[in-house]
Amino acid sequence: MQDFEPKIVAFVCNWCTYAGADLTGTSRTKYAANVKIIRFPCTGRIDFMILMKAFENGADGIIVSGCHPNDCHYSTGNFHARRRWIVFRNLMNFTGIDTERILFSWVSAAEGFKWADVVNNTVAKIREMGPYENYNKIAVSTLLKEEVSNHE
Amino acid sequence: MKIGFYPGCSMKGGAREYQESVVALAKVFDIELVEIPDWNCCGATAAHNLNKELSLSLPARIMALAEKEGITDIVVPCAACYNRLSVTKHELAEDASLCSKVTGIIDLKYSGKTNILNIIQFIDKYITDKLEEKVVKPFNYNTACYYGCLLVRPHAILNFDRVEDPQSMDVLVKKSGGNAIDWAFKTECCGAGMSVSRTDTVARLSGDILKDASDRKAEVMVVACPMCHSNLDMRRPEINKYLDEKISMPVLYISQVLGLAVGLDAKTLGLNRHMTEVILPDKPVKNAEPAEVSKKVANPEKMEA
Amino acid sequence: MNELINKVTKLLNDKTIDAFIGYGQGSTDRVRAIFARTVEQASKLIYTPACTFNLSGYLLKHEVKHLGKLGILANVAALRSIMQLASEFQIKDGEVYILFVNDDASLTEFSDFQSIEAFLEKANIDITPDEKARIEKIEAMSVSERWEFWNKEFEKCIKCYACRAACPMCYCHRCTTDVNQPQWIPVASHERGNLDYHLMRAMHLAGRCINCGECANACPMDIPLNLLTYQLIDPIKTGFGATAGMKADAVYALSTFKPDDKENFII
Amino acid sequence: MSRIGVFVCHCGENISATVNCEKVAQISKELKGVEFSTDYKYMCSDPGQTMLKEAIKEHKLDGVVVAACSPRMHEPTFRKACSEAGLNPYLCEMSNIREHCSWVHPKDDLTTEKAEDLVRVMVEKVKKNKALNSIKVPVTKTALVIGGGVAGIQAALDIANCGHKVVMVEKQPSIGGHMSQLSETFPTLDCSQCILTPRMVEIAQHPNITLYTYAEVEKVDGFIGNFKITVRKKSKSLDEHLCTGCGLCTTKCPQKKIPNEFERGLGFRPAIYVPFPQAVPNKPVIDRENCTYYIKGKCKVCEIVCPTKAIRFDQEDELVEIEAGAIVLATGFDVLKSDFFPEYGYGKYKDVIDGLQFERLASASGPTMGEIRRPSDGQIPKKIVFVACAGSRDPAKGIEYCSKICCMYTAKHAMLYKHKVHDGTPYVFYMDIRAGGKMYEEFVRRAIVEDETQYIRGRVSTIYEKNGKLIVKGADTLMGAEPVEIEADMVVLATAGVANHGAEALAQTVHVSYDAYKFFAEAHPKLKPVETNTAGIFLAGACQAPKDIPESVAAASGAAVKVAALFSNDELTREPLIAVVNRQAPPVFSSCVGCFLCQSVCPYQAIEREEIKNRNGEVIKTLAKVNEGLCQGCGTCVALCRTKAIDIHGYSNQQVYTEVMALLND
Amino acid sequence: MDKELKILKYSDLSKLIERFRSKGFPVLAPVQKGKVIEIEPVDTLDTIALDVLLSTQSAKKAAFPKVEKVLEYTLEKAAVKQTAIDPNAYAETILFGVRPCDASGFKSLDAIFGEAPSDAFYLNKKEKTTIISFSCPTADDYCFCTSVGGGPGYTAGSDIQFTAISKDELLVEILTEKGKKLSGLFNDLLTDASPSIDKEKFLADVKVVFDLDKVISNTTAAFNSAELWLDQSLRCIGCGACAFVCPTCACFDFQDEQNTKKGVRLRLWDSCGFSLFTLHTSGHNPREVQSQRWRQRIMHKFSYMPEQLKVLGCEGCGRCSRACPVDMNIKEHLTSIALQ
Repeated sequence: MQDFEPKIVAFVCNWCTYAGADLTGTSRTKYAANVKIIRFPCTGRIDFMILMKAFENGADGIIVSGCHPNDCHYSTGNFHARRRWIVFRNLMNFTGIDTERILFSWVSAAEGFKWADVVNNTVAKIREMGPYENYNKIAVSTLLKEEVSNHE
Repeated sequence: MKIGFYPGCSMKGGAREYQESVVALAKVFDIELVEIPDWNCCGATAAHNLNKELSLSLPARIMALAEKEGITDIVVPCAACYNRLSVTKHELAEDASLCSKVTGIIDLKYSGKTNILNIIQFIDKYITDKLEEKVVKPFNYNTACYYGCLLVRPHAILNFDRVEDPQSMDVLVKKSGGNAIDWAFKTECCGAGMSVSRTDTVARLSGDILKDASDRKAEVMVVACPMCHSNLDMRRPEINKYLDEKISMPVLYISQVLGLAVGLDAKTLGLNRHMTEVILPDKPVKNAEPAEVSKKVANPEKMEA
Repeated sequence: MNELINKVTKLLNDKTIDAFIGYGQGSTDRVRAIFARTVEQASKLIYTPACTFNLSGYLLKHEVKHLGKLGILANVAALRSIMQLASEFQIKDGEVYILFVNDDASLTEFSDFQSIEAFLEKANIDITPDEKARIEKIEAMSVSERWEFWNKEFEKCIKCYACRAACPMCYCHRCTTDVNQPQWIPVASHERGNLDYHLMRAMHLAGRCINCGECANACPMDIPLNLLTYQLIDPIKTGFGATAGMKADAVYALSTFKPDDKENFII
Repeated sequence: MSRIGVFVCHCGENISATVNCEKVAQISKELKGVEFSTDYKYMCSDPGQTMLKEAIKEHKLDGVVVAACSPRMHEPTFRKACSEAGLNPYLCEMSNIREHCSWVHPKDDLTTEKAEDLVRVMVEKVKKNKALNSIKVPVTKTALVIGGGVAGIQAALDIANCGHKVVMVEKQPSIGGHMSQLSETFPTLDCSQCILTPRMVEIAQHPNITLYTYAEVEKVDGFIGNFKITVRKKSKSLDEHLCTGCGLCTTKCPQKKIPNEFERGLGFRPAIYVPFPQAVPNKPVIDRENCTYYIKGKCKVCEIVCPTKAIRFDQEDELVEIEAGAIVLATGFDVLKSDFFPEYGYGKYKDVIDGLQFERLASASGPTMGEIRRPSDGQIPKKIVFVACAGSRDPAKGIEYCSKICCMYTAKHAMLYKHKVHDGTPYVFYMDIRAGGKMYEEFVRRAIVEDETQYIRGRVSTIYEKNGKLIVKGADTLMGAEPVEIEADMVVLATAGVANHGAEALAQTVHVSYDAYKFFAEAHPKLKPVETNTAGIFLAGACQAPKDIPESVAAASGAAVKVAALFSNDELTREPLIAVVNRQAPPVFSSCVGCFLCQSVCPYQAIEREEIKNRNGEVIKTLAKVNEGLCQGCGTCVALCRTKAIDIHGYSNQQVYTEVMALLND
Repeated sequence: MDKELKILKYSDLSKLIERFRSKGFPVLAPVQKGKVIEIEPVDTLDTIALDVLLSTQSAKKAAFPKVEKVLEYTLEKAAVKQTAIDPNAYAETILFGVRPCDASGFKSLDAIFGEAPSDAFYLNKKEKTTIISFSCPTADDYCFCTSVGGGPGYTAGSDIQFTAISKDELLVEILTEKGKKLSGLFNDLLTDASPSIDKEKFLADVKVVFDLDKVISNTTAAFNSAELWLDQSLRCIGCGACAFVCPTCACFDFQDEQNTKKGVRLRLWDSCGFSLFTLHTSGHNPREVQSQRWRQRIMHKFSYMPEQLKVLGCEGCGRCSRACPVDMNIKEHLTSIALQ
C-alpha cells in the first residue's frame, strides 16, 4: 500500500473552481499531482453517470466542485446540481458505493488556497483508504484483462 | 438533572457567598449541582504566563474529571475559571497534537465535549424561562450591571454577549423586576490583576466605575466575578478615600439578585458576608400584577368595551 | 363487478370510449390486463383482490393508443401514474376516461385531473411496512455489506428490461441504455452493465417513482428493484417537499431547487 | 482517421522548469490519430502561432491541441490562429499544463506524466469535437442604467450623447444619490449640489433618456444585446402629467413629523413630499406608510388643496417591460449601520452622528441652514471629535477593507467646522491618513496646518455622556499610547462605506456575481474593471467598491464607452457552445419524448416547444427546442435529459465521456 | 447406441457429484436462490435443487452464456491488433439435474449454431458438455411438452437420464456414447435394471392440448393476420423476459467494450421482443409495433425453424409464460392458433 498513488478525477465548473484552480497555479501553491481536472461549463452539466464512468475506469476518488450557492455564472446551475447530488449520494450510499470517495465542494474563483486544500485532503484521505477494490473488481480494465471464463 | 459545578478557589474562600447563593438559587429551581470530585486549581492569573502546557493541563483535568462522571454541563461561576476552562477547550479543539500532549500529561480521557457555562449562561439555559413566574419580591432598584473583562473576552473564543456593551445581566435584572441603568463603565477594568500589589491603582480604576454608577443614580451594582466583587466591595475604604466621597452602594452577585427576587433570605444568600453593608430599603413595588394579567388588559377589544 | 361491466358496456355503447383497459382472468391463478373493445369483451372484466397491478403504462403504448379513446380502471398507483405522466405532458386532461373501484365495490369516475388530485390527497400512498422494513434492513448494513448485497442481486439480472417495460414512467422511446454514442450503459448483463443500468434507472426515477412496484413484480429474476427507487422517496419528500404523482402540474423535484436546500456533505 | 497536431509550450521556463516538454511532445506523437507533435518556447508568441498555422496547412491537421496555460487565458488566441489557418476554431482545444500542472507540482516524473495525461485527454476530446459556426444575435440599442446617483447620471448622459436610448431606473423619488446630500466636496470645497443639479436636470430633459423614479428592477431575462427587464414603478399616488410641482400639498399635509431620510433623520418632512428642493423630478410622492389617509382612511387634504387634481389615492404599482441591449449597474453604496459600535453610543446619544449627517448639518440647504449646531439642544459645539475608521479596517466588528473616502471627508468636515466655528476645536482620531489622489494630501495638510485640526493617531475605545458632555476615551499612540480623554460637545463617526442594502438581491436578479462584502464583482480587477462576468452588464461607481466622486464618474464614463462599443454594431457574435436537441429522420424525429422536465431547469427560458405535424396538420409529436439566442450553454438540461436528446456543443456527452476514458486509461 | 438401463441408489447420488468434482469436471446444476432457481456451478449434492419443477432460466447458458467474450484487440498507433479467443479453452462440463425439456432444447440450438457457418464458440462448449437430465415427476399448467412432441420422460438431447422409481432408487438410462463414457466414473454404483420397469408410471401426466401440425400450418398462413397478432399481443409490453428464459431462443448481439487503448468484443443475448432489435440506422423499423414482434416470435419458432432447420423452436417448458410480467401464455395462444 506504500506505493499506492490514487487516481482522482475532478469534475469542475469553468467559472469558479476551474478559475480557482488557475489561481492556485498563479499563486504557485503546491498540491498533489494525482488529481486531474475535467472542465465542464457548470456543475449543472455534470451528469451523475459520468461519476459512475470515472469509478468504472479505475478512479479511486472523485472531486466534484463548482461555484458557491448564489454565485453560479448561470445563476442556478449549481442549485440544480446540488439537488442532484443530494439524491445521487443517497442512492450511492444505499447501493454500497463508498460516498467517502466522492468529495463535493464549492470552490470559488478566488479560493485558490481552498482548491489546494481540497485536493491535498482528498488525496491524503484516498491514499489512506487504498484502491477502490470493490469497484475495481467490476471495472472496464478487469474485463479487458480477464481470462476467458467458462461460466460468466 | 445532574449538572457539574466547578467552584475554584474563590468559592471556597473570599467568595463563599457566591457559591452559597448559586446553590441556593439552583435549589429553588430543582437543579442539583454536583461538585466535580477531586477538582484542582484552574491556573488562573499566573499559569498561562509561565507554562502553557501546565496552564492547559489544569483546566483539561477538570473537564476530564467531569467527563468521567458523565457530566455534560459544568457551571463555572467564577469568571476567571470560566475563562480558563473555555480557552483550554478551544485551544485543545484547534490543535490535535497539543491535545494529545495534554491528555498525556493528565493521563485521563478527554473528548472536549463538555459544555462550559458561566453563571449567566447557566441561568439562561436552566432558569430564565421559569424565572418570571417565581419572582415574589421584585428587585426594584436602580441597578448597574458590571461585567468586567473575563466574562466576555476574548469574544472569538467565548462568543458570549456583546463585547463592548454586554446586555445579558441587564436582561436578568429586568426580569427580576429591577431597573438596569444605562451607564458607561460596564466593561472598564476594575484592576483585578493588581488587587493585592497596587491597591492605589485598584482604588482609581474601581473608583471610577463606582463613581459613574453612583452619578447615574444606581442603588446597587451587580457582578458575576469574585475578583470584580472583591475590588468593588472589599477595597471600598481605599476607593472612598480616592474619590473623596463616601459611596455606600452595595455590590451583589447576580445570583444574589435573583435569589432575593425569588424570595430567598439575605442569610441564605450570604449577604452578611459582604464588606460593604448591604442595605436595600424596601420600596413600593410598581407593577405588582403578574405579566400575564397585564397582557390581558392590553387586549384592544377590552379597552374598547 | 356487474356495476363495472354495466358501466363499461354503457361507455362502449354510447361511444364515450373505444376501448377500456381493465382486469380479466389470466392463466391459472393470475389476472391479466384486458382491452375491452366490444360488449362481449367487456363482460369478461373482473375485479378481485388479485387485481392490484398498475394498468396505466398501457395508456402510452402505441398500439393501445391507436384503439381510440381509452377508458381505464385505475387503482391508486395508476391514478398517481396518470398525474405524474400529466405533469410530464404525456397525458392531457380529459384524454382518458378514468374509473376507480371503491372499497364498497361502487365506482368513482373522475371528471378531471383536479378531482384526482383531491382524491389522492386523502389516499394512502405510502410504501408497505414490509417494503419499509426491507429498506431499513439494507440501510442498517455497512457500506461494503450493502455493496455485496446489491452485487449479488444485480448479478442475477439478465437485462431483459422487464422492469423498464413494466414501469409506467419508463416511456422514453430511446432509453439511456439504448444510447450508444457514447455507450453510457454497457449492453452486457455483466456486473458493471447491470449496476450502471439499475443505478441509472433509479436515478431517472428519483422524484418520479410512484411506488407501484411493477418493476419488481415484473422481474423474472426476483431482484427487489423497487427498493432502489422507494428509498429515495422519503429524502425527496422531506428534503424538497416533493411527492411524485400527486399533481398534474407539479414541477419535477430535480428540475427545480430551493436556494436553501439542505445538505451536509459539500465543503 | 484523425490528423491531430499537438503543440507543447514551454512558456519560457514557466512550464519547462518542472515539466519535460520535449518528452510530452514525444509521447503525444505516439497517440493514435496524432499526426504532428512538437514543443516550443512560447506558443503564444508570433513565431509560435506562425508555426501552428504552418503545421495545420502542411500536415492537413483536422484537430489541434495546444498544451500550455489555462484556456481561460489563451484559448481565444489559439482558436483565432487556427481559424486563420483555415481550421475551424472549435477544433482546437487546450491542455492546461501550466496553472494546473507545472506551477503546482514539483519537478519530477509524476508532473511530466500528468502533463502527458492532460494532453492525451484533449487529444481524445478533440477527436470528438465538431466544427461549429459562431452565432449572430441582434443588439437592441437601448441601455438600462440602474441607479440615479452621480455615476448613473454620468453613464446615462454619456451613452445618451452617443445617440443611444437610455432608460434610467431610480429607487428613490428623486435622482441625485448620495452626492446630492453632500455639502461641499473635497479637495476643492466646491458646492456639491451646484455641480450636480445641472446634470440632474440634463437627465430629465435629454431626449434620449427615459427616467423612472420611485421604481425598481424586478426581473431580468435574456442576455447581452437582448435583455428583457421588468421594472416596477411604485405608485406615487400622483398623476405626474397633471402635477405642476407647485408644492402646495406638501405644505398643507397634516403629517409633519416624519423623520426626513434625505436629512438623515435630522429634520422632518410631511407624508406627501419632495425629498429635497432641487429634486428631479420635482414632483411629490405620498409615503403610504405614514399618510393619514392610508392609515386611517380619511384626510385627503392634499387632494382637496391640489389645484390640478393630480392626487390619485387608488393608483397601483405599474410594471414596465423594457428591452435593452446593455445594463449599467450604478446602485451606489450605503454607510455601515452604527450599532456595530455600541460603545460609541450612536443612537443612544443624540450628539453622536455619522458623516452623512454632518454633511447635512454643514449644508446650506440642510436642517440648520449650514450652521453647525448639535442635534440635542441646537448649541454650537465648541469641541468636536471626528472618529475615522468607524468600522473600516476592523475585521473583528466592522469590515476588513478601507472605505477609502473617510480620510478625505473627515479632513473636509474638520475644515468646514473650523470655517464655521472659528473658536471651536476639531479633533480627529485616526489609524493612518490615506490621502492618495490629486491634491488630496495637500488638502489634509491644510486641515491640520491652516485649520488647526488636532489629529490624534489612535483609536477611540468608548464614548459616554457625562454632565451633558460626551467623554471620548482613546489612546494617542504617537505619545506613547497615553490614554486620552476629550470632553466633546459632539462626535462624528466616519462610518464605513458598505454595499447598498439589497445589493445581493439585485445581483441575483440581474445575474451578476458579487464579492464577500456584497459589492458587485468586476470581471477582472485590472483589465476589466467596469465589466461584470455577465456579458452586457457593466459597473459604474460605488456599487463595485467605495469610491469618491471623481472615481465614480470616471468609472461611469468607462462603462458608458463599453456600452457604446457594444452598440456600435447591429449584430453581436456569440460563441456557439450551446445546447441542441437532436433531430432524426421520421418517424422518430428526435429521441426527445417531450417530457419538458428540462424546461424548468433552464435559467434562461431557452427551452421552447416545437410541434411536429403530419400532412394533415395534426400534431404527432411535441419536442423540446433550444432557442439559440437565449441559451448560454450551462448544460444543466443536458445532465437532466433521460434520453440524452439534448446535448451541448463543446462539452458534449461524447466529449466528456471520452475525456474520462482517456484520463483513466493510459 | 442402444440405451442401457441401470439402477442407482439415491443415497449414492452424492458420490456422483463428488467423483465429478474430484476429476475436475465443473458441475452445473439448478440451485434455489430465493424465489428463483438458477443453473450454477455446484460442488455438492445438497446445494442442488432436484425436487423443483423447473429452473427459472433454461440450461442453455451452459453453452450459450448471457455474456461471452469472442475477441480481444488493442488499438495501436497504426492499426488494430486482434487476439482471437480460443473456443476450445473450455473444460469438460457436466450439466446435472436439468429437465428433459432443457436437454432437448439443445437440439434447436445445435441446429441454429450448427448451420454454416457454424459457431465454434457454442459447438465446442456443447460438445464438451455432458447432460444428465432428471425426468419430470410433476408438471404444472404452463407445461405443454407433450403438445410439441416432447414429454416428461423425453430423452432426446440427454446423455443420461435419471428417473426416480422409488424413494431409494433411480432408474438410470445411459443414452449416448458421451453418457456411456461418463458413466465409467460411477459404474461401480450401478446395478442392472429390469427391462420391465415401466418408466411412464413414474412420470407426470401432461395432457396434449393442441394439434401441432395445425399450429404449424395455421401460423404459416397467418402472416398477414394483423388482427390476430394484435389481439394476442395488446398486453405485451415488449420486454425480453420470454426470450431470455427460453431454452431455444438463440438471438444474440455483438457489443464492443473498449477504452482508448484496448477492447473486447462480447456476444450478448438479444430478444426479438425489443423494439430496437430490428431498428435500422436510418430510423426505419421494419417491425414497428409490438404485435409484429410477437408475430415474429411465434412464426420463428413454429414456421421458420421447422421449415428451414427441420426442428421446432419450442420445447413446451412454459418458462416464457411463467416469466412473463403481463401473463402472455404461449400455450393458450398456440391453442387458439390451432383452432383458427
